[in-house]
Formats: sequence, structure tokens, C-alpha cells
Amino acid sequence: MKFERYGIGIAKGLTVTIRHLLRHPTVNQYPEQRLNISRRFRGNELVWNREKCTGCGTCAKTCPQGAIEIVTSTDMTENKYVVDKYQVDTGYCIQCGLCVEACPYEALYFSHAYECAKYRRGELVQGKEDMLDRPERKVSGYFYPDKAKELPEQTMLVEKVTEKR
Amino acid sequence: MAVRTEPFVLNMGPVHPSTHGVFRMRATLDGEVVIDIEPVFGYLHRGIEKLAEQRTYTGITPLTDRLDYISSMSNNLAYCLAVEKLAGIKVPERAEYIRVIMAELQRIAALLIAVGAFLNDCGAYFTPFLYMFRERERIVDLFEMVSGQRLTYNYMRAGGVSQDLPEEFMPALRKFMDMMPRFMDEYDRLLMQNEILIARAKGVGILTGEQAINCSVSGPVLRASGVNWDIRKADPYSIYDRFDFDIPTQATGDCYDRYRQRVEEMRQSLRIIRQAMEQLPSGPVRAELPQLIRPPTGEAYARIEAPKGELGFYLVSDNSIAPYRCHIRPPSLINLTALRDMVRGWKVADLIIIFGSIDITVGEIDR
Amino acid sequence: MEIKPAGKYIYSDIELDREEGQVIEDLKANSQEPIPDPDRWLDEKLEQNILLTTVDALINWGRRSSLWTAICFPACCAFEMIAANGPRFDLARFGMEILRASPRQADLMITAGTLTWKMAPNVRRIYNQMAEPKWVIAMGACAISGGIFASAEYAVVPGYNRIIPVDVYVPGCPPRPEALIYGIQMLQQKIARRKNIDVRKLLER
Amino acid sequence: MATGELSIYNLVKFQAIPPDWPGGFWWHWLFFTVVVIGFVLTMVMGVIYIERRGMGRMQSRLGPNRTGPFGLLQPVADAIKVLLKENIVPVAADKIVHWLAPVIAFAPALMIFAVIPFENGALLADLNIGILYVVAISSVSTVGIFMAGWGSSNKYSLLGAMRNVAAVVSYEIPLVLAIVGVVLIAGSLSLNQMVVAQDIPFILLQPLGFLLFFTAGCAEINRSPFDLMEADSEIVAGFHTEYSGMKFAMFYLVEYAEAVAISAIITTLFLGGWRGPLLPPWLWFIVKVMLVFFAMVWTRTTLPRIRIDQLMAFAWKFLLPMSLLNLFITALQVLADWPTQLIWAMIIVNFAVMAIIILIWSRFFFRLGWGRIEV
Amino acid sequence: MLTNYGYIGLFLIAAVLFTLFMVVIPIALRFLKIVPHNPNPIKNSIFECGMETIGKTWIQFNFHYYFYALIFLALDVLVVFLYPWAVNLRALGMASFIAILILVAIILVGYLYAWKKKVLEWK
Amino acid sequence: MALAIAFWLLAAVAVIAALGVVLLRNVFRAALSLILCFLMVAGLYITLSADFLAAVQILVYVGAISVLIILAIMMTREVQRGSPNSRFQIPAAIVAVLFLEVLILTLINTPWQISGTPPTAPTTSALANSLFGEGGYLLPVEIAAVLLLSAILGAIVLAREK
Amino acid sequence: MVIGLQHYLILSAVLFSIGLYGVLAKRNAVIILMCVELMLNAVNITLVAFSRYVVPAMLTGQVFAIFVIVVAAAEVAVGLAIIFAIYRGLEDIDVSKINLLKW
Ligand code: SF4
Ligand code: SF4
Ligand code: SF4
Repeated sequence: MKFERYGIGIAKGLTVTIRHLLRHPTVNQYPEQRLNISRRFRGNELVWNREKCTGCGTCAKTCPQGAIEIVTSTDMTENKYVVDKYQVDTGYCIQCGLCVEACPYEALYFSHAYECAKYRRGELVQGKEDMLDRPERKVSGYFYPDKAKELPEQTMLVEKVTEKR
Repeated sequence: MAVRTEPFVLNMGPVHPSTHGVFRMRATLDGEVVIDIEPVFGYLHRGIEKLAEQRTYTGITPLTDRLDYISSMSNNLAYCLAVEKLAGIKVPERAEYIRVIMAELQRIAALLIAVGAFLNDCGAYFTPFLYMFRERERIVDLFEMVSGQRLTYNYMRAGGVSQDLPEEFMPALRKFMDMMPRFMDEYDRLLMQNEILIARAKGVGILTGEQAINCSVSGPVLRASGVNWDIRKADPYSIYDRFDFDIPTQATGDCYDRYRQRVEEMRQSLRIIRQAMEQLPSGPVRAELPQLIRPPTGEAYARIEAPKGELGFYLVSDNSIAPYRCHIRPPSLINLTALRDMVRGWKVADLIIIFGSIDITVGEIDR
Repeated sequence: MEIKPAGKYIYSDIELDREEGQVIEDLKANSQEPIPDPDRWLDEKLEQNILLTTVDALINWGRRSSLWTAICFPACCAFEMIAANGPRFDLARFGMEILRASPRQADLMITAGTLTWKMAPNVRRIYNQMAEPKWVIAMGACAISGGIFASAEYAVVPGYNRIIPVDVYVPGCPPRPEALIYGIQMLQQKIARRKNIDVRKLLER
Repeated sequence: MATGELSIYNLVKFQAIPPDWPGGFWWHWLFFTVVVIGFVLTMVMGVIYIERRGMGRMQSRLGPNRTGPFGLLQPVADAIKVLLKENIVPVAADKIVHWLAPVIAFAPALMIFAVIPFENGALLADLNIGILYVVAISSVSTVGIFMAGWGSSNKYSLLGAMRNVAAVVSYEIPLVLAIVGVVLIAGSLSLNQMVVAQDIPFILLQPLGFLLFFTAGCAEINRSPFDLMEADSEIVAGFHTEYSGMKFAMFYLVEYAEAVAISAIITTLFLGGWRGPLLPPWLWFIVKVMLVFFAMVWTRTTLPRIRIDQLMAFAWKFLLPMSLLNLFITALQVLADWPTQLIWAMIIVNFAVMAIIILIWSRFFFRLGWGRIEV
Repeated sequence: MLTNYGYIGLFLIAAVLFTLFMVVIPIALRFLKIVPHNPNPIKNSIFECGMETIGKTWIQFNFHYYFYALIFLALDVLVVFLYPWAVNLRALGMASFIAILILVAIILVGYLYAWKKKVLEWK
Repeated sequence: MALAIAFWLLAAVAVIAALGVVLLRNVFRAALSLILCFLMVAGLYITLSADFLAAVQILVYVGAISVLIILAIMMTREVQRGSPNSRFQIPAAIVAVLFLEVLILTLINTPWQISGTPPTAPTTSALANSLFGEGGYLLPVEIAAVLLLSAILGAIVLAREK
Repeated sequence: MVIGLQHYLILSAVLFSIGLYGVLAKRNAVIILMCVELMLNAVNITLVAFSRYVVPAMLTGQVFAIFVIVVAAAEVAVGLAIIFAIYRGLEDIDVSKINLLKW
């Protein structure tokens, strides 16, 4: 191949990079600035509503992983199942969302949290108490459109028009 | 060459910065020249085909996400098409359009990565890669909005998609469509005519059309060699016959052509998305199906034009809730068969860029 | 130029492969139990004199502000790892943009992806070849427990902690880049509490 | 001068110490040794900071900004960390060579700064073979780097080291010939004299020479697009794959110290060194060095890497003939004794000549991009 | 003149000592237990992308560098003549210019021969 | 005094390095030792007020010749212990020592005419004058170039594959 | 102690003898080449020393030394070429095995 373009291509490339130097970078400085994540975000934990859950076990059956462990016993007085143990191993769950979609009683949600790193493997296993639907835990709108409406709108990178020429 | 020197064996990989994951090449070099190369894979064999036999038809979708993990949507689509063919499911109109939009967006995202990684292998110190990653990030934002995940979307289901688009989606997509062509121009300005890149990539690693067909190569690699073969046109699936788009091809089939081919394909994808956006009807997005699908006994093969080439799913059903056998035809693996012919006689540096221009994902090769 | 057929120079493949298989089998047999998490420091109290604490603080500041990452990106999580490095989240802000291809110069291994038994000896080898002090972050379900592939026991290692000690677990499949950065910050907190100079041990000698 | 009486005291008296510096031989030496070493270390840190921040911004990121104000302390943190890393010497390595390599690579890089003037006359030693000394001493660095590649007993290292030797062998000549052009105009080899002679920066009189020097300099110190010897995507970390801890840091330091050295030499030879209005001279010097270095960062961010055979071809078939042509054209101009009033005409002529030569040469003689060998 | 070389010589010693010092600090700190030092056989083996090295590492190398080095040597010697000439060109005048022209031309014959015989092409 | 110190230092290191060249078994280390010796000789030139020559010494010997030699070392099969002695080791040593003795005796017994004038200060331009100036060594310079040319041609012919 | 001409000459003699020993006693052709370089260097020292002490004003010795350097360069180039030629035939550079000229 002949070397006959005399560096015009190189010069063009150089202008692109130097222009980026003057543009505003697209960085989101995470610990201080946080993105509003998707309303349907499949968070790294599950939230479980004790009142609504009937202990039917559909979630555990649908889970392709078998990450949900549920043990129920029958309560004769009120004629319903009592959930004795409800445990999800978040280190094993893959956030596929199938359990949430499958729960017939709308008792299972994704949480809206992602800061779930732990120092110990054991701490990743969520017991019944950890999963409860407490008011301070934000619930994701995955598969629950009405819940999604309450959440803030997602920050999109396309909104950030920094590409002025 | 004056003196015959000893060839020596060098391991490239499994942990090497430019083998795109855990791929290993046992290369025999003579000085800088590659005499022979033996790809060794299996470092990411995760038994996806085997696992699929133990799962329900719905439960397999997350597995397909992790096949070619930079184009999850396409994998989902191919798999869902196979299941629908097997079970004879009719997909609602709106879902078809959503699928096409998603698949084409995913193609752009995956090709951006492919081109960026290729340029990175050429040694352009991360810059093009990061620019393209930025644009991919915009697409990922859109995916996140509809599916709630950034990489493993698990969005399509047999008989439609899991949820309808949120109402913020269309404006955002429109903005993206306005922006994207300008970025593509910018990338072209950045490196497309760069002398060094041309010197590096032009004429390197030529794969002739005949060779490509013999190796059963598909996708951009095939089309860069001048063969006009695209499943979207040749064997239209979903609703691709309704759109008006071209199949770009290149002449020589060297690394530079493969790079250009990918850029052209991104532009065509944009065209398709624009048409799909205009035609998008309203209505349901998911066919009424039982919780657990039980297709009748039989077999089905569905293939799509994934960003890397022909992606096919072959399913055998024994009328239970899990497939009897699931086989995947991964484009990366088949495209890789041409590698040895392409690299012999080139330098180590060329080995890297030829390998990069084929654009593989190890998750798909080893499955 | 004439080059003799390649077969002459390549060492017998079958032999090599058989050897590799043996190594893998040995490793598999020896690592059925997870390595306990290095978490003793969580309960330890810091009791040292002021001067040394300052020195410690300085050293720990240096170490935690420049964590260079070793390359170990087997599978899908790698893309979130790259996204964290990329223009939107930019790990470079923490001085971490330098990916070191050679483990000798790296401090941190972010294990982004599935580990198969075939890969396990290599990962252990690379971990071993990293210069101390070194840390490991297990990123994603696969790295923690084998994740979605855990039931393919014949191929997939159920978690990196069978092979190498893990300092921080970041769940998710894949974790968001923010989640990874959160994990990195947890690691930084851990480093900040490290004791570097043990006076008592020095005096004993 | 009779031989025997040459004691150090006589030495001091024999030739006056540069007039600006009172004190004696030892004071001068001590002062400048400290200044040079301090200058190199701080410049390297500053330059690393510039590179990481500048590159970050060009890639639409931010770059380090957490450690200290604006991330200014990032290099310090790196230094502390790397100092306290474990030191690994592979068993198979040639231990003595492995240990000595960083020393032999770094000392010459430091030595270059001994003759670079920071201000008029403010330099450690104003040698009258100054630039030749720089060229000579910098070739010793290659030996250090080759030792590193060899001593590690690693295939990647050896490949990297061989590539380094190849690059140095090819680019040394164009580099040296490009300097000759400046020497012709300045009529001296002393760097201080050269700066004094630059009433207008030589970049205007020697545009082609500047281009050649910049390219060849980049290649010689393995900056992108010629950074083949530590090409991450090809041969892992090149010649320092096996190095860890402080010894690795030394190579890191060498890389940047050499980059600073080349920038400083370019500043001195082509950009008028410490000369400039308003600001104090040493500040001008630093500013110019930073600017030249920034140009290197800029090209590094943008350009892909070239292949080894193209690297060689570029040096031998493009740069070398160019530099010879440049040399003879300059010599003719010097011989013709161009009048000083018409200097602007000479500038125009030189730029035109450069454009024409590059055009013609790249049009008719120079090709890149062969490569395949039939196997 | 010798004063300057005195500076240079002493500076050389200082530079070497300084570098040695830098390299030796970690060893000193190792005894304070700040710098860790736990060698083991795997750590001290050679890194090759996580695999064990195949074959020996000090390989005999392809030999194409020789021709480049050869021409390099010749031109380096040429430079030896060029420098004094360049410094003194104004005094030496046209005659020396022609002399140098001939000198370069002679060496260039070798260079062109090498080019012609394609030894400057990396095969 | 300073010159004396410098001389003894340089001379001692040079001799040790030279001994290293012949005694070390590892060829690569021998080559490094040779480079050290070259550097010391350059230092010696400076003590003799030949600064230009010192730079040339480093440029040509360290920069070019040693690179060539290092390349040649790649030819050696066993670099680690690739420098064995031949059968003539002892005769060679005897010859060398005898030769040295004779030389030293001659040197000491010859009355050298030492001139008292100080050395020329900037050697570069003086050298230029004597090389290219009136009545200089112009012809030898051209002949040297021809010698180099023939060396290049010969080497290419010899080393190139037919 | 005064350093004079004789010091340099003796040093040069020592270096020369070491080179001589190497040339005679070594079997590796590359090492022999290196020793020849050593000898040439020793000669150069002599030349420069004479130039400095005997005719300081004229620099003839230094000019001569430059020519010696040129010769040395040519010698290395051709020497190595010969070594490679031999290597191509014998696949070794041990001079004791080079007995092609002996019948
Ligand atoms: S999200 Fe998926 S893997 Fe996790 S518990 Fe639910 S069904 Fe199981
Ligand atoms: S499916 Fe819903 S109701 Fe049934 S056990 Fe699970 S969480 Fe409870
Ligand atoms: S955790 Fe999920 S995303 Fe990460 S490697 Fe495993 S399957 Fe892929």
C-alpha cells in the first residue's frame, strides 16, 4: 500500500481527541453523585411481604437456580400455611426475575438496592428477617408498574448532551 | 533469513489482555513470525447445553443471556424463536416490533464493542474503545429501562417479551437515534482513515470468499469477504421482510474490510430501528401461555443473524417441561475455524489484530 | 523461506493435555472445601502507639489509593468491570485505571466471571504470582458460588473461595458498576485498618 | 599544564566556576546534583499526573481526582505503594543481571539532565560536546533494558527486549542526523550555546528536523505509536513482565524520565530552551517541557501502534533519507550565509521544502505494509 | 574543561548510588516487616499467561536484526565524522561540504545495496 | 591528584572488566563486562583530554558494536556456560604473560619524549580542522568510508541466504 | 602520584595481553571477537596517550584513533558475518570444530 495520504487521517484523529479534551466528560462520580437507576431495576436483594405470602412455594419452584429455600408448616387454627423459613442466597441468585414474575400473590419484589457487598460469604444469605418489606427499603418496580410510577425517573446518558460541536 | 533459528512455543492466554476472555493460543513462533497456532479452548466451558436439559423452557432464557454476553438480546431472540417454532406459538404484533428494535439495538451495541476491541488490539490506547463504550452505555441505559438489568437482560419470553416498554422509552430512543449518526461520523474521523491503521490492517489476514464459505464462516466476517449472505434477507425470520435495508459487503476480506463492514452494518441497523419505530403498533406484548410450556414431541431449528453471524438453536422436545436436547450453533466458534489459515506467516502483532477482527466471545465458543 | 512442518516443533499435545488434566484433577480433589474468609481483622482492636499508627495510616493510604488490577476477566461480569473502568463510572478516579497484564505488578484481582476447573490452576498460579500485599474481590454470582452454572458441577468451580482467599464479595449477576465500586470502597476500608508494623513481633525477634 | 599538580583545589582555580554560582566546586556540584535529581523526580511525577489526567479527559473520563486536591497526590500514593510491594526474583532468572538492570537503565536517564540548561548557564556541566554526550549516554539505557529482558528468562520479556533493540538500532541514526541540522546552524555542540544562539526558535528554521527528531525520539523511548516493546495487547508487559515492586517502579521511572529527557532536549534544541518573555527562564523551560510532553500524550491517546517491520521500514526508508536530505539542505543554507534580515524568507522556504520533500518521498519511494511469509 | 568532567564523573557516581539506594530500600524495609517477603516455588516461577512455560526461555532468536544493526553501525561511524564537520562548517567552507557529500555517498552505496537486496525488509 | 584517583579507579575497573570478559563462563555476562570495559576506556580518554573521542567511544562501542555482539550471542547454544576454553588454554596464558612482560620492559626502558604543552582544549573543532581542513586527512577519511562500504557489502553477501 | 605516559601504556599493555589470551584460549567465536575488540581498544588508549603527551597540539593520535574505531566497526561487521556463515553450515560457533580447511 502506498503511503500517500500524508498524515491527513492522523491529523483528523488528533482533532477528535483534542476536542474531547475540551468537552465535559460523561463521568458520574459515584459515591457522591448517584444515578437514578432504572425503575424496573432488578436489585441484588429480594424483598418479601410476610402478610401477603401464602407459602405456596411457586417462587421456589420457578426459580431456575433453586436459590429460594422455603419451609412451611400448617397452622390448624387459621387454616393456612405458616412460613417457617424463607431464605435466599443472594450470592447464588442470578437476579433473573422469574420468581417475582411467578408469585401469584404479589408477595415478592426486587429491592432497589445494589450496595450489597459483604466481607463474608455467610452474610450473603438472606434470612427471613433480612428480607422483610420494611418501609426504609425501596422496592423496585420490576413487574409492578404501579410501584414503578413512584420511583424517580431513570437518569439517561442520552439526556446528557455534551457533544456540542 | 540468514540462519535458521529455533522456533519456540509461546502461550498466548488464557489470561492475556487481548484474547477477549479466557482463550488460549499455543503459538509456535520463529522470532516474530507465527509459524503455527493451536487454539486451546474449554477454559470457559460452563455446560450450558447440558444445563438446559434440566431446566424449564422459561428457565433457559437466563442461560442464553450468558452465551454471547455482549449480545444477550439476540440470543434471547434466537432461543425464543426456536421455542415458538417448536410449540407453534403466535407472537403478538407489538412484541415482534419490540423484539426487532431490541435486537438491532443489541447489534449496534455488540458491534461497537467488536470494533472498539479491534482498534484497541491495534494499539490505540483504549481511546476508541472507551468512546464506543460510552455509546454502548447509552444503549445499555435503554435496555436497563425496559428490562432492569445492564447486561443479562432476560427480556424476551416465548410468546413475546416479558413486559411492555415503559412510556419514557420512546422519547429516549428517539434522542439516541438522533445522536448516534453523529457519533458514527466521529469514529470514522478518529481512525477510519488513519494511515497507521490502514498500514496495519489493510491486506492483513485475508480471507477469500471461497475460503470463508468452505469454513462455513458467517456474519460480518463472511460479508467482508464479499459474500452477500445475511439471514435477515436470505431466510427472513420474525418480521424482517417488512423493512427496507441493504446488506453491505466489502471486497477483499482483510482486517480493515471487516472493520469497515461492521461500521456499515451499524448504519443499516439504525435504518431498521427507525422504520420499526415508525411502524410500532399498540397491543399486547405477550401471548397467553401457561406457566410451564410443554411443546409437542418434535424438533426445531431456528436461526437468526446475530451480530457475530448465524446463531442457531436446535431444540428437541419430548413433550415435557424441559427440552430433551438443546444444541447451539455459536457463530464465534465456527468463525474461529478460519483463524489458523489466516494467521500463519504473519507476525505476532498481526495475530492479535486478526484474532480481534474475527470478534469472538469466549462464552459462546465454550458454552 | 522454508520452514519445516510445524508438527516437529510443537511438543506432543496429547502428553501436555494429559498432564494438564492431571493437574486439574488434583486441584479438584484438594479444594472441595472453601478457604475461610480472611476476616479476622474485623474483630481485632487497633492498639499501637501514635507514631506507628501515623506511619501505618500513610502506608495504608498509599496502598488503598493505588490499587492496580490484575487481568482476570473470564466471562460476562468482565463487561461490567470494563464499564466501571469506562467513561461513565471511571474507576480511574480512584487511581485504578491501570490494568496490569503482568500479575507481578498488580495489587488487586477482580475475579469477574465464571471459574471452570480447567481454568482454576491458572487462576491459582496467577494469584500466587502476584506480589504481596494482594487482595481479591469476588464479583458476581459465579465468582461467589458458581451462580447460574453451579449445577454443572463437573465443569464449574463453585466459587473462587475454593481456590484463592476472597476479601470482598459483590453479589449480582452481574453487579452494577456502582455495586463494584461500592465493593472496592469496602476493600479500601479494609486496607485502611491493616496493621503493617507489628512492634511486638519486631521486639520479640 | 603539567600533570601532577592537578589537585582538586587547582581544578577549581584552573577554570572558573560559572560566574553566577558563588561557592566552590563542591557547592556547585552538590547544588546541581540535588536540583537535577529533584527536578527529574518531580517532573516525572508531574508528567505522570498530566498523562493520566489529560488522557482521561481525552477519553471523556476524569482521571485520578480523589487522592489529594485534584488527585495531585496520586503519583505519591503510587510511589508509596510500589515501594512497599514484595520483590520477586524468579528462580530461573539470571539474578545479578536481573538486579542490575534497573540501575543501568535509570542512571543514564538521570545523566542526560546533567547537561541541560535550566537557565542561562545554570546547568551542572556545560560540556562543549554537550549534545553528543547526550546521544552517547542515552544509548547505554538500551543495554539496561536488554539486560532486563534477558535476565528475566521470560519469553515475553525477551521478545520485548529484542524489539527494543530493533527500535533503538533503527531510530538512533535519524535522531542523530536530525540533531546535526541544529548543530550546523548553531555552530556548537554545547547545549547552552545552542540556546543562546536561538534568537528565533530553531523549530522555524528546521521544521523538518523537528518533525524527524520528534518522531525518532518518540520511537527511541518507546512512546506510542512506537511502543512495541511493552505492547500490552501483544506481549503482556514486555521486558518488565517479571519485575515487581521497586524494581518495576524504576522502569516506570525510566520510561517517564526518558520522556522528560526527550522533551527537554526538544525544548532546548528547537523551542528556544529557557528563553521567553515575562516569565522567569526556568519556568519557561518547565512550561515548554510540559507542552512537548503533552504532545506525546496526545499522540499516544489517538494513534494505533505500528508493527515491528513497519517500524523498521519507517525508520530506514522514510526517516533516514529525509534526515540526510535535511542535513544537506541545511548545510547549503549555512554555507550560503543567509542574511539575517531575510530570516522570514528562510522560514518560508524551509517550510515549503519540508512539504515538498515529504510529499515527493511518500508519493514515489515509500511503501508500508507487506508482511505475510509463506509458511 | 576537566572541571566539567569532574562534575559529570561525580554526578555519575551520585546517580548510580541513588538508583542503587532506591532499589535497596525495599530490602531494608523487609527487615522491618513492612515489605512482605514470602517466596514460594510458584511465585518464583516464570509468568506466561498463567501456564507453565513450554520449552526453554533463552531462545535463539530470529536473526534478522543483524542487517539493520550492520547498517546502523556503518552510519554511526559516519556520524562520528559528521559532528566535527557540522560544528566547524562555517570555517571549513565548501570544500569540506563536498568531501562530506562524497563520504555520505560512499556509505549510501552500501545502504542502497542493502535496500536493493531487500535485507532491509523484515521477512 | 584528582586525575590520579580517576586514573587508578578507571584503570582498575577496566582491567577487572577485561578479565571478566575472558574468565566469565556466561557469555552474556562476559558481553556486559566488555561494555563496562568500553565505558571505562571512555573515562580514560577524558583523563587524557580527549572528550570528543570519549563520546565517540561510547557512541560507537557501547551503542553500536555491543548491540551487534549481543545479537550475535543469540547464536550461542548454551549461554549460561557457553564460553569454554580450548585446548590451548595454558600455552595461551604463557604466551600472553610473556608478551606482557616484553611489552612492559620495553615501555619502561624507552625514553619517551614528553612534551610539556597543555592539551588542546575543545578538541572537536580542532579535530574537524585536522580531518577536513587544509592539509588534513581528507583522503584517509574517504578511504575509511570505502573500507566501511566494502565491509557492509561483504557482510551482506556473506550473511545473506543464497 | 603523578600519572604519566607510562601508566597509560602499561595499562594498555595489560588490556592487550588479556585480549590476546582470550583470542588464543577461547573456543566461542563471539568471545574471540569480543577479545579482538578489547585489543583494539588497548591500542586506542596508546594512541590517545601518545597524542596527549607527545604531540598535544596536533591531535594526530586522536585522528588515528578515530580511524581505528572505523576499522574496528568494519571488523566486527565482517567478523560477525563470517560467524553467521559458519553457523549456517555447522549450527555451532565453536572454533575448535571449524576444521573445514584441514584435510
Ligand atoms: S431472581 Fe431468579 S435466581 Fe433469584 S431467586 Fe428469583 S428466580 Fe431464583
Ligand atoms: S410464590 Fe409468592 S406467595 Fe408463594 S411462597 Fe413465594 S413469595 Fe410466597
Ligand atoms: S455472575 Fe452472571 S454475569 Fe457474572 S459471570 Fe456469572 S453468569 Fe456472567
